[in-house]
Amino acid sequence: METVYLIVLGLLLIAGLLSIWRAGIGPTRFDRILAVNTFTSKSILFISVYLFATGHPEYLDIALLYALVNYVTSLALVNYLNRNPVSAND
Amino acid sequence: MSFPGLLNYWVALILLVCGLIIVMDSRNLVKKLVGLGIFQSAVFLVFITLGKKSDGSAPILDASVSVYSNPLPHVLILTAIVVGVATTAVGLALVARIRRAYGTIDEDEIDDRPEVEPEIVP
Amino acid sequence: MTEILGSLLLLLGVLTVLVGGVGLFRFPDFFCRLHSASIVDTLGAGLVLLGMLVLSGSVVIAFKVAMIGALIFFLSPMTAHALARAALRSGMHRDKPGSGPSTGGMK
Amino acid sequence: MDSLIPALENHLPILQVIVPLLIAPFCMILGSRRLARGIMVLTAGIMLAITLGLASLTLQQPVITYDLGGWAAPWGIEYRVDMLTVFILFTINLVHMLASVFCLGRQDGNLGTAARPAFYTAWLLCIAGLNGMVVTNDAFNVFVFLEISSLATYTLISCGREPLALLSAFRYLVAGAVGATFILLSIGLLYMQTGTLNISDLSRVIAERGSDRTIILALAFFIIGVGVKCAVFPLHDWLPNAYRFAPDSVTVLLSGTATKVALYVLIRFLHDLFGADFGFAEMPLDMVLVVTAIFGLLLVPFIALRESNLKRMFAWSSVAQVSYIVMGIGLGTRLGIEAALLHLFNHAIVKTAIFMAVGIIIARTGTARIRHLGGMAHRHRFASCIMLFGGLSLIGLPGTVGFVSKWVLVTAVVDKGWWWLAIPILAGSLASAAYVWRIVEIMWTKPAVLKPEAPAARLHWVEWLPLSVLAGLALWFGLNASLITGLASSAALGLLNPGG
Amino acid sequence: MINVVADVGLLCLLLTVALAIVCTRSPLSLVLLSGIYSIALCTLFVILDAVDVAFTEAAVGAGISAILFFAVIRPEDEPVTAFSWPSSRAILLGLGVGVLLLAGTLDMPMYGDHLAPAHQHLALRFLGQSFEEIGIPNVVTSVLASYRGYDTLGEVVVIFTAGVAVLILQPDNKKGPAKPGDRDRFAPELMGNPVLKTVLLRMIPLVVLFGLYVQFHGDYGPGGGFQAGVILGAGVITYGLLSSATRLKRIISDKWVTLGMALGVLVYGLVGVAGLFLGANFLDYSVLGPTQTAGQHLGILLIELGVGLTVSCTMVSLYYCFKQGES
Repeated sequence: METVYLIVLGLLLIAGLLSIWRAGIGPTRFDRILAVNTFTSKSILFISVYLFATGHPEYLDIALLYALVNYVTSLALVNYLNRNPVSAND
Repeated sequence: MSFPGLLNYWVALILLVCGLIIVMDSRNLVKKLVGLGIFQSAVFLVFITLGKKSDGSAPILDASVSVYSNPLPHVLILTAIVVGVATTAVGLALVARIRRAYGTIDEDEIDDRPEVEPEIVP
Repeated sequence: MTEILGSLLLLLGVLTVLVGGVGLFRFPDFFCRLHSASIVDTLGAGLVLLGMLVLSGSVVIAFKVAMIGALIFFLSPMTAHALARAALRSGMHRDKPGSGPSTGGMK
Repeated sequence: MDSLIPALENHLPILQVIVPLLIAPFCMILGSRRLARGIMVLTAGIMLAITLGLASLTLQQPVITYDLGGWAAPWGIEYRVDMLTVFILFTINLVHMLASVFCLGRQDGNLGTAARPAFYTAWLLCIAGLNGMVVTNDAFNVFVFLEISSLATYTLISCGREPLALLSAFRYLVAGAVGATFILLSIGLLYMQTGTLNISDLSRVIAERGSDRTIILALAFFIIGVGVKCAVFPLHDWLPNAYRFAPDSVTVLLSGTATKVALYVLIRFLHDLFGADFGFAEMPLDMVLVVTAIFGLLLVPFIALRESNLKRMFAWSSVAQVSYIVMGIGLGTRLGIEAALLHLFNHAIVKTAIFMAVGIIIARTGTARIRHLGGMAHRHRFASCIMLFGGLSLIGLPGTVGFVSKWVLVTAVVDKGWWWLAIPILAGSLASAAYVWRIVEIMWTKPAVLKPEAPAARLHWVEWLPLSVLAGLALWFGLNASLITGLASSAALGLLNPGG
Repeated sequence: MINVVADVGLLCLLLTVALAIVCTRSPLSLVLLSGIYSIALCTLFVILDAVDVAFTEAAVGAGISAILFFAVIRPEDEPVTAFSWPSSRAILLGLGVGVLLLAGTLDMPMYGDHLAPAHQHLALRFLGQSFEEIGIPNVVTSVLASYRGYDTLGEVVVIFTAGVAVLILQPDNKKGPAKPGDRDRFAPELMGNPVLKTVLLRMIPLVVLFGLYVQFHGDYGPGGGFQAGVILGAGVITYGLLSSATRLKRIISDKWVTLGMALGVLVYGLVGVAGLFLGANFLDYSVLGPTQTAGQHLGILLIELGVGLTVSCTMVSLYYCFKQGES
């Protein structure tokens, strides 16, 4: 069972690295925003799987909190983009 | 657990240096504040790493758990995170006012303006 | 039995997330990446959380996992929609179909 | 309820901090500016009374400890008041009392957004943070109250009239936050090697287990962190602009309290926490501190000479005077500490008086440029005389209070055997004589540059009362310095052999 | 084994994001990267068993810092070159400091070492006797609220000071309640966006409910006043982001928010002063109830309420001030 958790965590880390790559390189700012969103959902999975792996599922509140509050960043972002509709060729 | 030995502290050290470089080098006020945040997070990492016991669990008393990690660094870091947020909030409020006063948040453009001094004609 | 099913679901979910990640990395244009990142990711997250649902012992844990799953299920497509709408409004159009990965859409 | 009053007596250490801390939110809730100003002055009075009460307590019982939350010392947070603490508390609360009276007179726009009572909340929070840093005996508690006073200080500075006040407040925020984080890191490293946070407990454990590279690193981080807060020479570049662009009443408050408390924390940590033998015997700490002090003494006055703005010039002189105090600390001997404390007290009084006088002149002429100061002495006799007297005591002319502390510093230097240090001290005094003489010459001899403004408004009582109190104190201590030197030596004695 | 892999992996993630931040110059990507940085840091805290700290870092990183940063940056700050290597002078100085520090780390105890001096002194008592003395399973909350309760009072005052600072720095300080006429010029038409409206309007009660759960769950699991305050603040601000700050002001006016900020500090202080009047030292909760643990329970509950009140009101006040500054 532990090897499964190990594989899952490792792959999640790699996926996280990919989204950081896109966040860093992303030509337009929308790619960076997309990368942030995907990194957040990967980290929610990572925390949940890690807590399951170490046998303490009662601390899942953190993952629940992230799932809840994650939209606030995107909302503030979309608000910022609507307020400044400069074309996307930053 | 000899492998990760001092790795956490070395990574915290690199983050500290990154934060210091950003704070000293960047001319954009917002980037200075982000650098300050990274600088502080390096210190948080040092605190939390020294509290960790190998295969210990979170310091919440539970019948099934025997080894607990040290709760004191967590208390100190809770305070330090809140202090960091408060400093960032005040810094951003200042940046907003600087932008309103100077129209820019880049330090070079601000420095070029001559110091405004109320001239009293003799 | 549940362990095998759980780990199977976990692995499947993680592979889906990985596929989404690679898609995010390789696709030429923002709107393609949007597809891979939001839809495939949500499916991957759903599968992983389903696997954890199977593996979770008590009901409270299962409820928490279900809550996380429901939240991700509703919120991440919504965020992707809001992003796509903002991108469209900011003039991100696919004018040159099929162009190379680096020149997709407006830079 | 009468049983309550005597009970308050043994709660004095905590009341010193809690009174301003809990009254500050009231200023904001009440919403009227006039009421908030009244509350500010009233609180300043109460705090001074509490300090005098603490002073009388420490005469009977040398060390007063107070366990917060009822938990015993190393586990809970402990307050510790001894002669040194009372000495510093008296300095900052006296300056705060006079600065808050002076602040009443600042109804002009120069306070920027002070129209709202929130300014006075920030004012009280700043002084509450400073008091909290002085009284506490817990390393992390020093950091928390350092942050409270720092955040309040950044706000007060940004209330200045000119837009550059915002930028100088921002630069001070970044420097202060980096300094505070260095202090936090040094506390973390100390906790990592000792497992405790209480200062006296820390010094016991460090003495037991001896020093290793991490504790040396913690000492280095701590000195850099507090050095930024004290504006010691190489880490000082936030101070001149911060004092220059801050509102006059804020400059008056900060010049007398902020750097002084940081210097006290330096003394307290070097001697109580790291222990004099570790700091000064094993590590070449005394050489490091003395060398930075020498650079500060000699270089800064020349920068002050070329300064075009009066407030910034005196801010530069603050940086120079801090170097004298750091040299006193650097000697590491009892006499050195006594000289540092004396200079700390004298500089607090004199510099506050000078900035008040400058504030009065700015309020009337609207400008602080030295070029415009021609013939100012004849228009504002009282303020110019105070500034002259303050300048002379900065130089350390015999008969003034500055001379007393410089004399004790020279004896301390000779007593330690580094007689050659007396040369930079005298050179520093001569250099400060240069920039004071430049001001005096312009104000007294040069023809009037500014149009005589409306009939010179008579000094309001809020302005001349605190000024004359400070001048009186400086004069009295200058002439018979027995009381203040006695206080300083017993404070230094209390520090080096606690309970002795 | 899992702990080590996760720890090392996350450290690498953290380093890559930090390097990315050092090199990027455009403020928007800086803010986004610092968002990723705080998420990676929070996950790392979970790995290092710091569950409460991860909670706070998550709530603050995802909840507040984004809103504050986006209220300050503008598209015209976007530099021409997106990346730039820091000046060699800064790098040299940084590396110099780094080498000095490296020497300091050689005497530090190893990762996870049970015999490290940090665990021998104070921690033994907190872990050992905190359940009999205070009766709360979450040792972090008992140390935070009771043993070192005075630090937390200082912390609440720091948050209050930040709220006051931003109030003072508000450009035009008209304090009256939002007049119906003054339509928020930047009313984003999010309300027009049916998807966001339907989903998020139903989310707000869920977020507030979760905030209250965290507020009162602080004794038994990760949570407490700060995290609850931030979550409640984020929930309320969501409505502001959805509709507009002026509409939110009509529901929760400036005056009440400022009052709440000050009241939270007073609640905390008065719980301490109550201990004074009952003859114990400041912030000693044992005298508040019949037995010591009952008193501690009551004391901790009250101060957590004070903390939650101040933090949530400060968050909303920050949002108002930054929105005010913008329009």
